[in-house]
Amino acid sequence: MWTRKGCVCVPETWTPVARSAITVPGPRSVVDGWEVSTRRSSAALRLSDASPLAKVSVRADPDGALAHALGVRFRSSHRRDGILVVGSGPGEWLLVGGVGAAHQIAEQVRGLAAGDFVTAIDVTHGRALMRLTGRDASRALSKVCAVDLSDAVTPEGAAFRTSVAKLTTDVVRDDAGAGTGEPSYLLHCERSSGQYLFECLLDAGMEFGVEPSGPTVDGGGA
Amino acid sequence: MNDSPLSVVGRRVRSLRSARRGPARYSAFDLVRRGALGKDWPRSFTQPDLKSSYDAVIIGAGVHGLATAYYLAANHGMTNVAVLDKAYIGGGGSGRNTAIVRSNYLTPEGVRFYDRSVKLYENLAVDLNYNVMFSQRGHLTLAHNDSSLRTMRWRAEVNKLQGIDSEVIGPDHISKLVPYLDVSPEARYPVLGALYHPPGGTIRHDAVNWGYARAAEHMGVHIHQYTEVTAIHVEADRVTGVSTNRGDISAPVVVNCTAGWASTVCDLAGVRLPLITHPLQAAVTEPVKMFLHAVVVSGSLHVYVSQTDRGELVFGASVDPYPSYSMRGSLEFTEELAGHVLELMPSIAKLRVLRQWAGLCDMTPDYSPIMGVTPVDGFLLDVGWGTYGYKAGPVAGEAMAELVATGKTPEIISSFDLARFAEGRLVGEKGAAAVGH
Amino acid sequence: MIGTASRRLPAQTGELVDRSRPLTFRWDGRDYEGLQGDTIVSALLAGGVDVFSRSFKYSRPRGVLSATFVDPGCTVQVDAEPNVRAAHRRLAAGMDVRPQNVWPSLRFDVKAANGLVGRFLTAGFYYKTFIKPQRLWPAYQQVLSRFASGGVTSRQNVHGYYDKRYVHVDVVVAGAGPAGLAAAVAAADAGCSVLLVEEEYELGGHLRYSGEASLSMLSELRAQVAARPSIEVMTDSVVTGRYDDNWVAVMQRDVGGAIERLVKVRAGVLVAAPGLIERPYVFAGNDLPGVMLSTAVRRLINLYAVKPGERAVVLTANADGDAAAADLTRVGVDVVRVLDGRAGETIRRATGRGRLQAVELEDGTVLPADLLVTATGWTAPTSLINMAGDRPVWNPTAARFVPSGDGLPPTVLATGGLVGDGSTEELIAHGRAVGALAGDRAEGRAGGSVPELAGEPHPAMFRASTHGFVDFSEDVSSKDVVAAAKEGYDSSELVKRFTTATMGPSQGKLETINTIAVLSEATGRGIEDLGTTVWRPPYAPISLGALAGRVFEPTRVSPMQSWHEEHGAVPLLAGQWIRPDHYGAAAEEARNVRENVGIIDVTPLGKLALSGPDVPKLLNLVYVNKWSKLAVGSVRYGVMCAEDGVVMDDGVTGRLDEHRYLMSTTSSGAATVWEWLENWLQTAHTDWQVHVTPVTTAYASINVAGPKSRQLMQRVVEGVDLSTEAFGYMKVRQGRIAGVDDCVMWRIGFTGELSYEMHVPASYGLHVWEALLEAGDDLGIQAFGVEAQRILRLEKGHLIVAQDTDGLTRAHSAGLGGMVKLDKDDFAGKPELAWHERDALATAPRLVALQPEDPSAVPPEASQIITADGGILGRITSSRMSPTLGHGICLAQVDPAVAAPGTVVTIRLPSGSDITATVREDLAFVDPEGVRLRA
Amino acid sequence: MIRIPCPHCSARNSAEFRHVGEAAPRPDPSTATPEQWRVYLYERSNPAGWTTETWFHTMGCRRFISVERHTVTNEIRSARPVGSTGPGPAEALSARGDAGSPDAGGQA
Ligand SMILES: Cc1cc2nc3c(=O)[nH]c(=O)nc-3n(C[C@H](O)[C@H](O)[C@H](O)COP(=O)(O)OP(=O)(O)OC[C@H]3O[C@@H](n4cnc5c(N)ncnc54)[C@H](O)[C@@H]3O)c2cc1C
Ligand SMILES: NC(=O)c1ccc[n+]([C@@H]2O[C@H](COP(=O)([O-])OP(=O)(O)OC[C@H]3O[C@@H](n4cnc5c(N)ncnc54)[C@H](O)[C@@H]3O)[C@@H](O)[C@H]2O)c1
Ligand SMILES: Cc1cc2nc3c(=O)[nH]c(=O)nc-3n(C[C@H](O)[C@H](O)[C@H](O)COP(=O)(O)O)c2cc1C
Ligand SMILES: [Zn+2]
Repeated sequence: MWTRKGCVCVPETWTPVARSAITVPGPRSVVDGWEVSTRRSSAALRLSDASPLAKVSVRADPDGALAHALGVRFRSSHRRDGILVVGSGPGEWLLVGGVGAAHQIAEQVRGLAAGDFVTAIDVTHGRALMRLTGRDASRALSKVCAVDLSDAVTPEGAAFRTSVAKLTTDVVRDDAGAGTGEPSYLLHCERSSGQYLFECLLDAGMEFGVEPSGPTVDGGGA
Repeated sequence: MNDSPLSVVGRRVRSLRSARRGPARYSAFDLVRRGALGKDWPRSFTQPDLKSSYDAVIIGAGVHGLATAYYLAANHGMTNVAVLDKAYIGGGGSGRNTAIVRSNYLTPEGVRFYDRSVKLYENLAVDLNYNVMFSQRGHLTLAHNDSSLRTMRWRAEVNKLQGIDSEVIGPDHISKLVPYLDVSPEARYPVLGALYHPPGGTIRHDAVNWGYARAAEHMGVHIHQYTEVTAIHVEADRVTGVSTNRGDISAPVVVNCTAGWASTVCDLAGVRLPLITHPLQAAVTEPVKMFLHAVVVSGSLHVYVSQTDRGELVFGASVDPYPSYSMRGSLEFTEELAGHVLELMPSIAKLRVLRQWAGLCDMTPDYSPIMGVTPVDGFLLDVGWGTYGYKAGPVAGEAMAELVATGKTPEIISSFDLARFAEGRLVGEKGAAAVGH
Repeated sequence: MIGTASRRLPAQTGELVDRSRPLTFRWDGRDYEGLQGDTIVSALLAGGVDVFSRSFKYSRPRGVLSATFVDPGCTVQVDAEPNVRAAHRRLAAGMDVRPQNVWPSLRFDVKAANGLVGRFLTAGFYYKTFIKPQRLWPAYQQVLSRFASGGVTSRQNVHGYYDKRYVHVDVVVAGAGPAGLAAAVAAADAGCSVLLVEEEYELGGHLRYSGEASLSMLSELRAQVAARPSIEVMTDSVVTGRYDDNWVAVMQRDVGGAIERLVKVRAGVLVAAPGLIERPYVFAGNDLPGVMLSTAVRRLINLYAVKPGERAVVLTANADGDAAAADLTRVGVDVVRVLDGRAGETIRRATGRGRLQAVELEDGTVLPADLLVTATGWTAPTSLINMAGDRPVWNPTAARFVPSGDGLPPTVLATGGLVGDGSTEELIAHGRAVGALAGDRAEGRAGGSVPELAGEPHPAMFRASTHGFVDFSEDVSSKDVVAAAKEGYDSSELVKRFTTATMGPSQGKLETINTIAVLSEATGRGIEDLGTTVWRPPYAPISLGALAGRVFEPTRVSPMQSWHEEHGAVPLLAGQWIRPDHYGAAAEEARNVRENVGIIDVTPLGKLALSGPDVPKLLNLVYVNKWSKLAVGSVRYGVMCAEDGVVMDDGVTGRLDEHRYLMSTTSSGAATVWEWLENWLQTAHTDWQVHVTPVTTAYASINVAGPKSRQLMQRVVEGVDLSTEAFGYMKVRQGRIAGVDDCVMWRIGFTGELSYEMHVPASYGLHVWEALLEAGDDLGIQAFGVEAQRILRLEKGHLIVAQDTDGLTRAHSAGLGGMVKLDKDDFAGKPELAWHERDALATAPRLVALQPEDPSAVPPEASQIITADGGILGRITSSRMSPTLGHGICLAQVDPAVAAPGTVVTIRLPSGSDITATVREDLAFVDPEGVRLRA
Repeated sequence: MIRIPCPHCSARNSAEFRHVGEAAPRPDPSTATPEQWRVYLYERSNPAGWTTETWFHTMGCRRFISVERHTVTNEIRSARPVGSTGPGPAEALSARGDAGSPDAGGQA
């Protein structure tokens, strides 16, 4: 593995493997540079790891050019060209796209800035992302989340940040992304607590027969 | 100190009138005698008429106000004193606290002060002829990580240098004292050690309040329940008296012993304080047979627990996360509390909480009280008792009585003056604020 | 096997028991049989058992009183669960039921002798005795505590699941009697979502046991509820509390596989419909087994088909008492006498040994009987509405405390028996109107009016001419209350605390009115003036397990956690983080860093990405030192103080490019510092262009340290010249490590060695970590944990905030005074630090390094530095045995009097013995000049 | 659990927020006397009634907001984005970690 070039050793080849913060049981393989579980569940309620998806955190003036260009305000989300744009805070967005697309997304954002003071940071590796899908998704989530998840208050596309199992979490109601016609939520949190949140959701979903699932590349990424 | 406004009162000290008709003696013998004869006990306290003038008015019939009145009468012979309370005796923090008494503080001045209080408590039943049920069952402050263990050791070392029985013990010893505690290393909050303070324990708070009230009344002090102070009169920076819902009183000395309400009472005299009032909640379970002897405190888990002679577990925790004068209590308090108690003692999950309540705590920036003079002559403070002031009742009463009677601030409370904040001399209990009050 | 159903009646309309499903259980060590649908108590009564416990103080035998959850005599131990309400708890096959408070047995109880000395055990007797000699008090106390009532807690952990759930609903209805049912239906019809909560196992309240007409109305109401999907029904569930902003707690028992579930409801409107609780009557012998309330009798007969006695006397002052007498007659009980309270008739006392044998009337007549039924009035459970702000007022006509109607927010309403009396039709009409109003309020409309429910006149019957119990669970008699009042404990609050009346498990639901009525009699003051004590949550006791629920305590781990676990790391819990403390011997790990190269996972280090043109301004504001001239590619150490000048955090910040910075904080300070920066930006300098993004876990942070670390880095880093000249001490570079792009590395070292701190995109953390270990194998690389790092930093004299400083330590006292730049315009804490430097420095403590004279001595942290007479001069803040130097090393906070280098100080060890140590010139023990670090 | 009507996020449970404190304007650090500065650091109106205070929406928008609350009833009558008041003395900040977490409040 090592070759000598003068007195300095440099590697011949490195094949970096990325790993999600979440461990999903089941056989593993490397897909797009990520070591993931290939387990797929077809249970009525499913919790899948979506961490490999590209995630970019964007900050800008909430009323500025970029905000206008993104066309998404805080508390809502919108999917365009395979990228889910989430209004995750006042003057703050989370962009979720296909695996490996973070740099490109960040560049695109900077391109839209038109002189605004804008920060776009790749947080793919800093955050965990998971999706809870199924008829009872709202009921399961209601065990660990105090926000009203009724359709009236949290309709399709709604986004908010709140406490889920005592952890600060971005939640997006994203039935479209699941594409199965069932209620579906994306949950996004600090990477270091990703496994914790995953386990809490499995626990909450137990009475509804929840099963864990490896990453799915669905809905154009998110 | 001769020109102190307080010495006006000091000079009025009368000879001790201990020979005055004392209260009925309490004893087992008397209990049997009266039981056999079917004879009633005399009144412990009455509702006297409000006089228009007293030598000193004490606002607040909690342990601090009552003890101040008692020691004024008992130690200084000053009995023309009124204690006013807008509610019943002990209706404030003194009637709703978890009654933990200990002296294992961090600073030498703190340790000395609280130690004096423990000593007074040890003799209080005899002094007051009222069994206050001081139960020195031992007090454990658990450490769940190395930094709190370090602070425990710090306290232990300072305590020992002040002659206080206090040491750091390990899980095995802890387990012997409290067998129900989960001391396994796998616990989410493993118990690494504890500060063990054998003389610490609990007391029957109501008995202390009533004992002081009864003894003070029998020496001539007037205790006026349901009497609310609505104004404080100040002329030329000197206090002259108060107004109440039952009439006006003139007095050269007014002592504020109103704990959680201290800011509102100081507002009446135009004195500003560094206090924030937070509710502090407590709860009891249904009784079960004795299984927990010592008092167990966990700073990191924000919980403490003891079992009373009646069998209930009494719990406390940290103050509510935002200031309020509400005493309604909250659900999140009991939820959090239960979670933390079960971290410590997982097997008691089936015990049921019977009642929760709240009291008000006057928190200071340095977790130490504010005692002594104010910019208004004759208007004195005994406040800032936060979550820990019950145990200080006797020593504070003794010291405040001395201040009122002599006009001199006793050494033992000199570091707790109001001026320390403007002068930037905070007391170092904040250093241990970390881990223990 | 006992339970030949000797007292089981033939089938009753509306009975809950299923005669086809017998269940076997144990009581007091013997087998019994009951039926599915029985409560423990109804099964035992049917089997001929009528004593279930003994009382707390006098150890008197106790049986059924109210046959409800609050029945004071029916508390038992079931398996490992203490204090089970046997008159409520459904019987299950195999239960092991035991009486509580009985020693040595239910039948023979030594404490019962207390009954004989009862006259001496007046309320508060313990305050009056055991005073002298004080040294005997602990022994007395031991005896007293033997009296503690209640069951036994187990040391076995509870197996099972306690659950929680959040619910958002327009209307919560507490109580499903006719009024509550009607309210729920009306609210649903107004378009609301409704949660209907009922403490009993079935809907219906008193309609369940009040005869055929009631039953048919009930089935109609049940059908209406069932037909409305917007009503969620919870039975065997209690609304335990109403808190600010209509946060309503519901405890649901035995649901969805969970033992209990705490449901936290954000309710638009709360409708309290808890009905009424029947009040016991106070007379001598009122606690004898066989003395029951009229509602208890009706429940036993109509719900459980149990015959409560053979020969009955009934004292009735209302229709329910009359109906109970009729029920008794109907099932064949010999009702020997019905006394009418409305006509002034009453009884004097009940007598019997161990259970009721006879009833003595006012005229002296003695009627042999094994059942005495009283129906002398009601208590309105005002608990929930008191929690919402209402103070109950005395209604002399109805002879009970009722809601005042004042002080309630518009979002809390009451209906049914709580408010007043009426026929079932009237109750339903009232409930319906309140439900409709609740619907309006939930939708933000004013809403219509509600009909009156008048309080039906009721004779004020509180007490016979004899003394009896006012509080059964606390063993408090009317005599105690009178005595307390005479002693001056004469307000409702003082009498409660002095006698403990109302402080037992039923919390005044049975006791309050009688206590206050007796107090009124004793003081001559009206009941209306005395008022009630404060009702507080929970309405019904709620288990710690349910309150705790699933324990959610977030934990945090680094991407390399799996490696640490596989390599035997001993975990260290630091806040939420789980970190490796050490893998093998920490001293060995430390030595390897000094000699070869070590690798440590420092991911928990707080990291904030700062971007924007105004970052230098922000840095200048929050750090005490200067930041204007930080060049791209450089890092600097900084110290933050709070506005009082006390050291708050420290760390390094590096400038990555023109407008991009990476700030590191201590791991425990990360969240606080982030908030602190946002605070300045959002409240004081809103015009500054700075974005702060937390990236603590975006990077796996790895530090390699030791003389061979450059050699190691050269093997894995691409695109960065690692020579000292190109990448010197306190510089930052970005590049590729082990094939991973976008890594940040800076040359700093907490350990005092040549070292590199790498921040690697977190998903590649494990990859880079393993690559480094592999690449450094021949260099002697070894992972080291937090403990080795602590040793190394101490050898180097680096302080740890909050260990070597405390809550009052200003920058100067931490040896950081030189960094404080008072010539800056402004920075957090500047004025305090300026005054400190001017006025207090001479007396402020100092951080110094100490070397014990005995090289083998390591004074434990927190050991005190003392004067000859035991005064305190300071304390050891950090100490270790130095593996590099082979002697003990310490940092200490000391009084300036002993801070001069060369001073010899005395240290008191925890063991009590003293050692001496010398104050050193430098804080650093190893390489004070910093040669190694700059290599 | 009281609800705080966050002007950014809508009403949320107070557990998502951190109470920062009574709004206390920061004196000019270059001219402030020790007395003035310590009034800013320590003195509080602590009223039993309406008060204007700052909260930080820790688990939501992470914005500082200005809330008018009644300290006896806990009723909230307004919540708006914070004005330019300065950061306040950061009550809980100067002592932290285990050697400084707000543990202190808890113990008797
Ligand atoms: C739940 C809880 C648990 C606690 N646990 C402990 C513990 O274990 N150990 C410990 O040492 N400390 C504890 N404390 C703290 C302790 O209770 C208090 O510090 C102490 O009781 C204060 O006593 P006090 O006499 O100063 O004030 P209080 O007892 O509060 O008395 C103040 C009185 O002032 C009256 N008042 C207020 N305003 C007016 C007015 N305008 N006119 C007339 N009267 C007025 C009030 O009615 C009240 O009765 C606890 C506190 C609480 C709330
Ligand atoms: N209460 C009786 O036993 C009874 C008997 C006969 C007639 N009545 C008459 O009926 C009227 C009462 O009718 P109603 O419809 O108001 O009540 P109800 O007594 O018929 O029903 C109230 C129901 O509320 C439940 N409940 C109480 N507090 C609860 C809580 N916190 N959580 C959940 N459930 C709770 C009780 O278990 C009960 O089933 C009275 O005015 C009285 O004149 C009552
Ligand atoms: C040490 C202690 C033990 C208590 N034990 C009980 C108890 O066993 N039963 C009970 O109902 N209340 C108990 N209380 C609480 C009081 O009933 C009451 O709630 C408290 O004094 C506050 O008063 P309030 O609820 O009237 O505001 C206890 C209180 C304290 C301080
Ligand atoms: Zn918000």
